[in-house]
Amino acid sequence: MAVATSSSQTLNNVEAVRATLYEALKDDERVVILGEDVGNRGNVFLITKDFIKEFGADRIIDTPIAEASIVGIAVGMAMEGLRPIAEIQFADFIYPAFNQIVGEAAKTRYRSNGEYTCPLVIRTPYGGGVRGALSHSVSVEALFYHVPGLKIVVPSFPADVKGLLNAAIDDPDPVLFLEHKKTYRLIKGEVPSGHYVIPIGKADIKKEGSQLTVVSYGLYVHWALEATKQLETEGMSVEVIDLRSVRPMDKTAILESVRKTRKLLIVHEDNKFGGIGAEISAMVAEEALFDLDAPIRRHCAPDVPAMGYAMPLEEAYMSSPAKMADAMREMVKF
Amino acid sequence: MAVATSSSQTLNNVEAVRATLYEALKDDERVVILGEDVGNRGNVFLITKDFIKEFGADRIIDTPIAEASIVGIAVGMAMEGLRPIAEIQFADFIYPAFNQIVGEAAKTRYRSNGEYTCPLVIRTPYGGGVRGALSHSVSVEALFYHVPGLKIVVPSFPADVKGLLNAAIDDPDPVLFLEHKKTYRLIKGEVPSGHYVIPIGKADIKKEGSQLTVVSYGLYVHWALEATKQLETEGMSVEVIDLRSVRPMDKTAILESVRKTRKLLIVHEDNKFGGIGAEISAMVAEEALFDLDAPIRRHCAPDVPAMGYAMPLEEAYMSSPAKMADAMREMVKF
Amino acid sequence: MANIPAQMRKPLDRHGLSGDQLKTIFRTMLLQRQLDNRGFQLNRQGKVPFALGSEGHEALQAGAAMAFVRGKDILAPYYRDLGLSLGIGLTPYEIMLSIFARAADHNGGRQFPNHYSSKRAGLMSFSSVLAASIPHAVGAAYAIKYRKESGRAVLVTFGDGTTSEGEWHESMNFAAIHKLPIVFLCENNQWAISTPLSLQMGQPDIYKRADGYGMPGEQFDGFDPLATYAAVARAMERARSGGGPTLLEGVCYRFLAHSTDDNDLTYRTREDIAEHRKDDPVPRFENALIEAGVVTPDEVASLKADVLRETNDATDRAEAMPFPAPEELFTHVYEGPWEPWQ
Amino acid sequence: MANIPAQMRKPLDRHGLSGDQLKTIFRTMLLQRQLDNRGFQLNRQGKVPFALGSEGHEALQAGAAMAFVRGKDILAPYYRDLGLSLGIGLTPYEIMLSIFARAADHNGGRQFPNHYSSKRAGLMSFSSVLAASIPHAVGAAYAIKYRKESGRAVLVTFGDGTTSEGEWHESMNFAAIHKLPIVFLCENNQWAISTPLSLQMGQPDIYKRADGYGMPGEQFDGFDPLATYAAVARAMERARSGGGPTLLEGVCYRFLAHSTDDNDLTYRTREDIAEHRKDDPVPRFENALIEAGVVTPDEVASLKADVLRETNDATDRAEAMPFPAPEELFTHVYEGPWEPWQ
Ligand SMILES: Cc1ncc(C[n+]2csc(CCOP(=O)(O)OP(=O)(O)O)c2C)c(N)n1
Ligand SMILES: Cc1ncc(C[n+]2csc(CCOP(=O)(O)OP(=O)(O)O)c2C)c(N)n1
Ligand SMILES: [Mg+2]
Ligand SMILES: [Mg+2]
Repeated sequence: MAVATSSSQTLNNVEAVRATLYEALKDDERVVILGEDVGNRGNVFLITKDFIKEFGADRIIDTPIAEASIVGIAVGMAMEGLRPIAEIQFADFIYPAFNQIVGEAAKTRYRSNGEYTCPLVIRTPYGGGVRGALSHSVSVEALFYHVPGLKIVVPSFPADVKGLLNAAIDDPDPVLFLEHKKTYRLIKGEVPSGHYVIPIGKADIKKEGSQLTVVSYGLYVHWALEATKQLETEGMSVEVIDLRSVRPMDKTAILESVRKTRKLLIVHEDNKFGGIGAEISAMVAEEALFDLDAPIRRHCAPDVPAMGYAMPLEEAYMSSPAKMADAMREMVKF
Repeated sequence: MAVATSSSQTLNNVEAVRATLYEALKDDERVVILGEDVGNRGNVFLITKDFIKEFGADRIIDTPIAEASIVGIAVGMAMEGLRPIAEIQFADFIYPAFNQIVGEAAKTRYRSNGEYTCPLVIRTPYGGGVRGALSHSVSVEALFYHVPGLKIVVPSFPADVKGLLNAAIDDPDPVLFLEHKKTYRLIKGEVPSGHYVIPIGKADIKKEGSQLTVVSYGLYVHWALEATKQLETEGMSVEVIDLRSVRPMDKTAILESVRKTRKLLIVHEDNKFGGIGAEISAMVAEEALFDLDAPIRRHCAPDVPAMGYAMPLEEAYMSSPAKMADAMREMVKF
Repeated sequence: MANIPAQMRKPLDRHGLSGDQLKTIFRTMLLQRQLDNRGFQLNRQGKVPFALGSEGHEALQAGAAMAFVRGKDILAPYYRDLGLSLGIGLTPYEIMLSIFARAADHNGGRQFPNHYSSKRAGLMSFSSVLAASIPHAVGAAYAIKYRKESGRAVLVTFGDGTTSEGEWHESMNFAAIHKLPIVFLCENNQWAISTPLSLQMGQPDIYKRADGYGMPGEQFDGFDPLATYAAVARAMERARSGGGPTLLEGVCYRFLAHSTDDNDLTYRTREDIAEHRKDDPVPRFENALIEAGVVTPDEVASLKADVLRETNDATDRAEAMPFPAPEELFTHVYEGPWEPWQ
Repeated sequence: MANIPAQMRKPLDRHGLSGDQLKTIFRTMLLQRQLDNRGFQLNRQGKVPFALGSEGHEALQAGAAMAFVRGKDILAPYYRDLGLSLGIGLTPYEIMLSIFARAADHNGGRQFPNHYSSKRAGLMSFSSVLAASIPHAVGAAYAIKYRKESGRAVLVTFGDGTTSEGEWHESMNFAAIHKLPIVFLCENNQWAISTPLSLQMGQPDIYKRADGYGMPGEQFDGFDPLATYAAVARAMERARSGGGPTLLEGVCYRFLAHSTDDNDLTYRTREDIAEHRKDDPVPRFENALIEAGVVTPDEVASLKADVLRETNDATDRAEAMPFPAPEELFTHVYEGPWEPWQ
């Protein structure tokens, strides 16, 4: 993982995305950004604020409200040599673009036997804990991670955001880049200056430990780390792996850690059934079953359509460092 | 499972779907069928042939080519008291309707706190082995089974098709009903006459066995059964569970069988990563880990976007009774 | 300002509406604005995390609501339709329950404010996903036609920006093919958050798309509640009597930021807004009614006091209600009990 | 039939095309029909599992292809565009490789027949999913404009039924807003498998939708290759020179079943088909060229012999080629090697 250097600055995740996009626009004429309210407004989180002034309306494109074509047009741009970065204003509104992402972008290279490719980045803010109710809170990674031809990045630290967004923009294949809304301003960290790339598909051990492996991504990595602090005071040692990307998934890192700690807890914000945790668990059950001293547990959201707007409903849906600590404690003691 | 009775007839899966739809149209004025070419043509597989003559064009609706609204309009019909059965001509074309299925149909009851409901059936033919190439061969169940609020049925025997389609039509919530194209005419079986219902969410043990549990659904259930015949001649006893529905999933049946055989092999046509098998494996790794005498194996398609049109590509993608027998043998001998 | 003597009155084209109906429209407009402001107040006071205003849509919505037949017609609205929802029978108390996300809210506090639903009022449930409810409205219209329930129609509303969505196109097309009893009402406030109409369409008139589908299209002044009423009433009557769908475009303006999360001065000027304020439909209609002698200034004053009292009362009653219990998270996933995997 | 003496010739509006160009158009039409029939023959012989014809589209496609500038323009076609693909430079051999799904096919035998793609010819890869390639064409047009490559334009084609898809609407709208160098060419053969135009739209003229987007729209006789050429050339030239997009509608007819999997007599009558056959664009253009003295019957005869020879040769060469190896299943998932989980 990129670490603080003399030439680094402290940024939150919004600033890290913004700085990386800015550099990409500076460095490569082929890069264009398209999406709803990315131009005049500079994105609803102000990520692209004033870009339109510096780079012009032909590179920072305010699109009509039409997600299928935001992605579809970006696919065409990519097939014809541009490096489009399409934005879906909120992940909750990516569903109309499902056909273009799953049916088209992910299959362009394959169906043309490599004659045409689709170097496309689709950025979108996702996740809850922000009073977003049914349609401004969803996690969408599990609806896409089954799809060969796609890559899916889910960073949680500013330095990872920059390195992985650079990798996504450089990538010759379509990348879905998911940014957790709650981490946008909450999470700050040192971000190295200059251009660097973190390879997509490599997990990162955010904390070493010996008694339990916790695999997570997104906001919950931060909460899991907080939980482990509590457990340390109780003398328990927990390893926390930040997947950073869920397709490809870093099987090696997961298996190595599990073989060391012999216990696996998967933690994610999305609901459990058919979620990312299912594949993680299945991988381990297939390749490291006899290395396990405890059943594989998944600490995830309940199987309901969404978190509600009212605070009690959001709280009941979301986990917390305390709830995570309980789940970890149970596993360590198992 | 429904068994042959004096009052039963031999039907293939196409005939079973057709007969069940016909009964539903006869029995309930609220039932309407809408989709592309379901009227004049009577569906591309002739499932609804001549229905339009008997029930009229206002009940058998030839829609424009617009999947999002085929489902969306059906959602509105359902909210206002009809019992629509929407057809997506091929599962490969369901992606444009993703927003209406996942974002709307599945959440209508939840978001309105039960004030509005969506009793809707979406039927669609899926699956490969029919020279369908990239866009007439896909499996889509794994793209939907993560979604609370939906039910997903994947029958493989004519008698199950009828009982489960009846259940889907009676269901007060949205049901995605997936029909494997290759089983349409290939698979024949006894179908009891008269109205009967098979509850959605109950698996069926198609063959009892003691040394290995094979969990599958769709076409591959038939191939798995064929494979077990071979193994029997070699003195191996394999249990075959037909899930029949993947949401809700019959956890109890899976766990009971696995606790008995102590070995689990999951077999499905769809690609492995993030597929239905992931959740099955994770469930077992969570609740029956110490009952296992072997790692949980998944025998599924490789992680590529699709099977190609050329025969060698289709064959390389699909499994076969022989390939399945090999996988089973390995597990039994483990 | 004193009452206007008969001989000095400015005539008003009432489009056949009685004085009471005119007053009802005006009252709905006052109530909409009052409740609107209340939402923003409560947000500033930190009592609610989010509010979404509809200032500038009052005339359009109150006028359209007057063309809606309660107990018969169906409304498929969008989140900007506070006044329309009031106009067809939702109470200020129900509005405040939604703003406060209380358990007694129709949606049990699950959805964002302004996402009403009410079987009683014929108001279809909808999500925040733009255009997604438009095919639902078409499906409802199909059900009405299928059951031969003549004298009923569906009114579906959406913003200008929403006409860019594919589902809008598909819905228009299907309704036209089957001549369904539905009216597509576009509330063109000229903005989609920060995106002006000129970046949403290649030509400025939304109603002109009607031709391409084979249905009539009409544009009207959305700042004039009576012009709105006339257009919507005509179209709804056509729909109810088997004449098929209509696309209506009411031109209005969004006076406030998109929502409390938006700062519209990042993309439009104070001057632009001030220019349109001169035309504010609420005072404009107030004066028209006074000048026509439909109401006296005193009546207006008491109406306003009334509306304020009602708003305060609704606010207090709703605020006093409990939030949904955490266990509510698990209900209404499917019919009957549901044991979520956890 | 003997050659026509000059004084007896029927004049032909050549729209500025040379005799050679007219012959090229005619030859493309003959070749399209020949290859089309070959696909069906091979299917009947059990040599290929599937074939899809384009009879009735020859005039439209050969005429449109003549307006396409090779090496500059981009074509985003659909599966019915055999003739258009030939017309912009694909060879019969390439067509046959696709029909036989051989390894040497551009798509390596992965896609259905008629799903061509060729960087060399400027033919964009597309899937079987209707309308999905239309936004791609718009994106390509955007790239052209963005890079200020004047003198280039995109030609995107689709059937009448495909105009019902939301992605069609969104693409039209975006192209109009940005005045992109693109021509939307609808091949209206009046059927979408079994669904007649009357069940696809509320009014019969697709080109009339152009107004609603703010772009010009034009309808022409798709059985007349020269009327087609004129309309497409005009629109492409407008696009290349910064004049923005155009919606064109060529009215033709689908003479054959939708594909070898379809039986069109389940939904339309022999009479209906026979009625349109009278107008068959291939003999019609043949006679017109002869009567205009552009070709002699002898030239026509040798052209046909030629085309048959070419088709036979392409068939034999393609059939002799190998299928893709099973290992090919794992290539081109991502750039570089890929170890699929198995
Ligand atoms: C499918 C979808 N895309 C994007 C959004 C985010 N969004 C919410 S409101 C809005 C603007 C809508 O503009 P318009 O349709 O004109 O309605 P108005 O708010 O102006 O009344 C956008 C882009 C959404 N809710 N749904
Ligand atoms: C999204 C999608 N829906 C449905 C289909 C199935 N399908 C294939 S061709 C066809 C009819 C297309 O009609 P039209 O657009 O008029 O083109 P034509 O075949 O008449 O040339 C349909 C419904 C598809 N390929 N893609
Ligand atoms: Mg607007
Ligand atoms: Mg057609």
